[in-house]
Amino acid sequence: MIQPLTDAKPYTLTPGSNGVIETQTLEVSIGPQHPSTHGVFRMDCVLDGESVVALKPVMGYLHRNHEQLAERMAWLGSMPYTDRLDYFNSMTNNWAYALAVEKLAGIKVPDRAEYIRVIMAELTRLLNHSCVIGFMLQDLGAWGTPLLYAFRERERILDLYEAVSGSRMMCNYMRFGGVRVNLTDENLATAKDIATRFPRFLDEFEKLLTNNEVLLARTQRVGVLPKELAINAGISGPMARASGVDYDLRKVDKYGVYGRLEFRVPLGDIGDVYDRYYIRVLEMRESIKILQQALRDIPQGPHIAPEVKLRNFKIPPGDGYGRIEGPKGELGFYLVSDEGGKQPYRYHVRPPSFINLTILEDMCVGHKVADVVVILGSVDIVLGEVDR
Amino acid sequence: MNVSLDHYLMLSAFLFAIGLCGALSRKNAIIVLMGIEIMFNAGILNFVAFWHYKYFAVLTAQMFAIFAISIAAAESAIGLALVIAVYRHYQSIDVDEMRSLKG
Amino acid sequence: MEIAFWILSAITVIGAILAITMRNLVHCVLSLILFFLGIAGHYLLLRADFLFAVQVLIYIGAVAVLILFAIMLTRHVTGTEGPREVLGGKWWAGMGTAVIIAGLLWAIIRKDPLAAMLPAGMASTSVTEIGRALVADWLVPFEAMGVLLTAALIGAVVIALEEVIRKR
Amino acid sequence: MDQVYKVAPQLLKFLSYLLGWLPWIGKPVAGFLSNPPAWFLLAVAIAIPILFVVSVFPGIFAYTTLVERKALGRIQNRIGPNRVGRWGLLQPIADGVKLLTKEDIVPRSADKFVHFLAPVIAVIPSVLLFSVVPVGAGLVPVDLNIGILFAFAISTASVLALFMGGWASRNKFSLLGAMRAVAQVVSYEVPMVLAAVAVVMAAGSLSTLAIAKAQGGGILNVTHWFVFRPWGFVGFILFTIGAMAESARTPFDIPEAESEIIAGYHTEYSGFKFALFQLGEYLASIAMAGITVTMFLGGYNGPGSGPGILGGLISMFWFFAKLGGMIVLTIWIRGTWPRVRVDQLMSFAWKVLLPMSIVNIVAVGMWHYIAIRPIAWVVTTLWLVLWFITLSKLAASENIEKREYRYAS
Repeated sequence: MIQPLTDAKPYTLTPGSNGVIETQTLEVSIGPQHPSTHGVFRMDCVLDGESVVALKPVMGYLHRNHEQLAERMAWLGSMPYTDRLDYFNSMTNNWAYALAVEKLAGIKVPDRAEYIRVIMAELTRLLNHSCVIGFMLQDLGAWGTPLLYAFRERERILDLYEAVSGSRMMCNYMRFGGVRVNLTDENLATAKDIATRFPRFLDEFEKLLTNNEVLLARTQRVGVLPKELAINAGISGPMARASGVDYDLRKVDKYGVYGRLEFRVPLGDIGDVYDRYYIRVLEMRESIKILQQALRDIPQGPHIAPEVKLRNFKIPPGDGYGRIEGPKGELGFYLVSDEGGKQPYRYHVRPPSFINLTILEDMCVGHKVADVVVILGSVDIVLGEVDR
Repeated sequence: MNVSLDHYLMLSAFLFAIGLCGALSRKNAIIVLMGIEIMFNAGILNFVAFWHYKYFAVLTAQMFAIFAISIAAAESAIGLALVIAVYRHYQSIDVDEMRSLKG
Repeated sequence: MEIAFWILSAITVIGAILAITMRNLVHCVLSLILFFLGIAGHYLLLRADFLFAVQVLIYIGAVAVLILFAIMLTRHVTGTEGPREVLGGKWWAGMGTAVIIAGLLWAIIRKDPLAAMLPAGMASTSVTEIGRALVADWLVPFEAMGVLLTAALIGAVVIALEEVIRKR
Repeated sequence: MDQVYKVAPQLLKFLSYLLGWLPWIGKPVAGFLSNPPAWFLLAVAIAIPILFVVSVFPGIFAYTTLVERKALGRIQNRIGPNRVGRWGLLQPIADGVKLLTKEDIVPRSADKFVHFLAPVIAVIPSVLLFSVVPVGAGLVPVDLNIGILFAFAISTASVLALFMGGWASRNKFSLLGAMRAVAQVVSYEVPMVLAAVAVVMAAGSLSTLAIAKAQGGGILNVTHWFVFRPWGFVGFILFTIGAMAESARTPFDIPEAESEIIAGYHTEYSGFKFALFQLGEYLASIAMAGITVTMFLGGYNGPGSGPGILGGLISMFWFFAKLGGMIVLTIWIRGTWPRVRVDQLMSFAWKVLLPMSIVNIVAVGMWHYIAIRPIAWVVTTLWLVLWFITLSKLAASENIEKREYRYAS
């Protein structure tokens, strides 16, 4: 049973409820202008001294009318807009949208395109997870060093993106039935290079931080998300897996060619910030495995289904939901096509960071202010996706 | 004019009176405590002045000053703890409202 | 010496007066700190430099901070307004008493020929001597003071934590 | 100051020799300087240490910021400032000009007077701290016989500036920062003073100069440093941690933790007032590093240090080298460590540092009374190690554990 979330949970302070001295509560608005809310996001905290008594996330500062825009536009027209959802992971956003449209239109994707998509998605996962960990440690006060180490690796991946799609962050790379540009052998070699080098970065990173006493003390048993609550609140992605929920769409749906690739899904038991941190590290290691297999097995062939028209693309009436395991969790697109079929009648996004954010209060209450930003960092949000 | 012991005695008498006035006339318990601290300090200043002008060869006055400062510190700790305890009961630290002897 | 005395006296007296008359409690404490600083300066002037350090360390570093904490725990921490009435209902009694006592002391000091006892020298005490005196001649009071401080510490905690103790 | 008093006439003679070449006013000024009256000599002797303190240490502060930015850049795969002057050497000046010309913003509801006063007060104790730091053999601005106590007394006073700044801003983040700062500084004061007591017991004096002098001698003037004693080593670590917390350096920078409470007590400060806060903070941290060097790392003692002009210069070199080392250490820690939480900070101070510093005082007592050095070494080391193990077992958080992760089938 989950309690109502955003509508201010009534908080009462009985005299001496904190056990020591009866004090007044202090309402602090963390954000929208705050160094560690990861964008324009606001948390209305009620503090008792340093402890959080109640917390209300306030969203919508970055609302850009994403869904309505897509409903006024041809199917392919909103592909570049999906880049802007989660601007860290434009590749996976593209894929999720393409997957939904392909499902609706019944398009078969050639093998090579599927492999390219897997490679891009796993590179995105590496990029996202390393940066998330960096940002989280930044919130812990590690003053940029882990973040910039992560950015060093991110640079290499972004260079590859630029080489294949022409843009570093807003890739707009996937198309219905495949991808826009074929990967050259040179691109594949770069990807292979990244995959072989990445473990070294992970080892270095772990050596520096995983067993750091301060990090352990700050993250273990902080912001615990119980398994039941995670399931009930619809949490997905690394956050759910850190709480012990065995739910990975790559295994559940076996979309793309994930059914043919071998990898494991790491699970945590406690669901605290440390688990969420370490699950991401372990997932990166699995991603590297997937990358190596995909790069080994990638077949020759067309990079896009030849029968798909890019212009005047129409879909027969119907509805469909396409979802993938994005780096942040289950990213789904629900699409309805009606008469004419030139543009979606209804276009809805299920953004993982928005759903994952809903239980912020449950994780934060009882902890200190300093923990709130760390817990928020461990949720891994991108405001472009939360507010859409 | 040379500064003599008298000057210090006058000064400390004056400070003592100011502290007394604060302790007697203010309503806020914390300011009452502050008035008492001022009186303490005036007294200690007297000790030191006497030591300096009269008995500087003997350390008794300085010892008294040190002990007085320690007692003042202990007193202020207890006093402020009492203020907090009182605040918890009355939701106020106005000395005029602390009438009943029952806790 | 004279100039320093007058300046320091002015600081102390102004600090003391402000400390008991200002509306805002935090301003009161800040003026009280000014007063403490003035007293510390007087100690330096009187060549009691150990007492100067003790004064700064205990009064400014501990007592003032303690008072600030007590204010923070008992008031609207962000509130700007002080108590509505500065003085209590019987302010004239307090004033009167203070004036009478000041007058009495003044008269006594004027009368007594203490000024004749001018200093025979300006020796400054070294910390070594004070330390030796503390653990030799003044050992018993020193230890008693330690016990008193411990008792005060525990007592303060007990008084402030009353509710919790009652609950258990 | 006594040393300066002795040197001052020679300095003035030299000046008069230089000025003698000037036409018109050269001759009379030179005559005055070569045979100065006593009051003038006294004034010069007073002015030189003051000038030294207010010119050298702010200079060190300016370049500390540059070194910090450069070193952090190196740690973080960046280059750091390199646009202003060669290797960014003029960066501190550019920063200063920028901060001076920025708009000074005072929040409308702020307590304007206290808001104005706080940054000014923040600088004063930090500068005063330097008056007891000996920078060379016999070279200390003021040789107070309460030196160390004076330093502690002054450094507690710096709390007030932080509190005033945070309270007067009428900003909740500022207020949180101020309360954190006060609680932190007050609690770390205690283990720091107790760690210093150990040194005072060993040196038998509170005077910083005497403490530094007590560490001279031995092989190359090095072996008698207090850090090379069991209790001195422990005291050094305790004191360094305390000094870091006292001056709010990472990992104890919670009063101004930018990821939690934006900038803590100086959130609402801009322009020159902000610069003053930074100046005060850095000066306090440099002064604390100087006191650490004086108390544990042998002060100005090093190979070749001693009395006389040459020995004095060498001793100054050693002091500033060690000071630089301590500064770099804090920068290094800043670049690599996450921040601790408020409650962890407090429990660390009271549960680990405080008992350990008391244990350390007992160790000094043992060291003093056991006449045979090898036995003293063994006994004090054993005592300290045993207590360290016990305390770390007692204080270890039950939360921290090593975790194994499973994989879904």
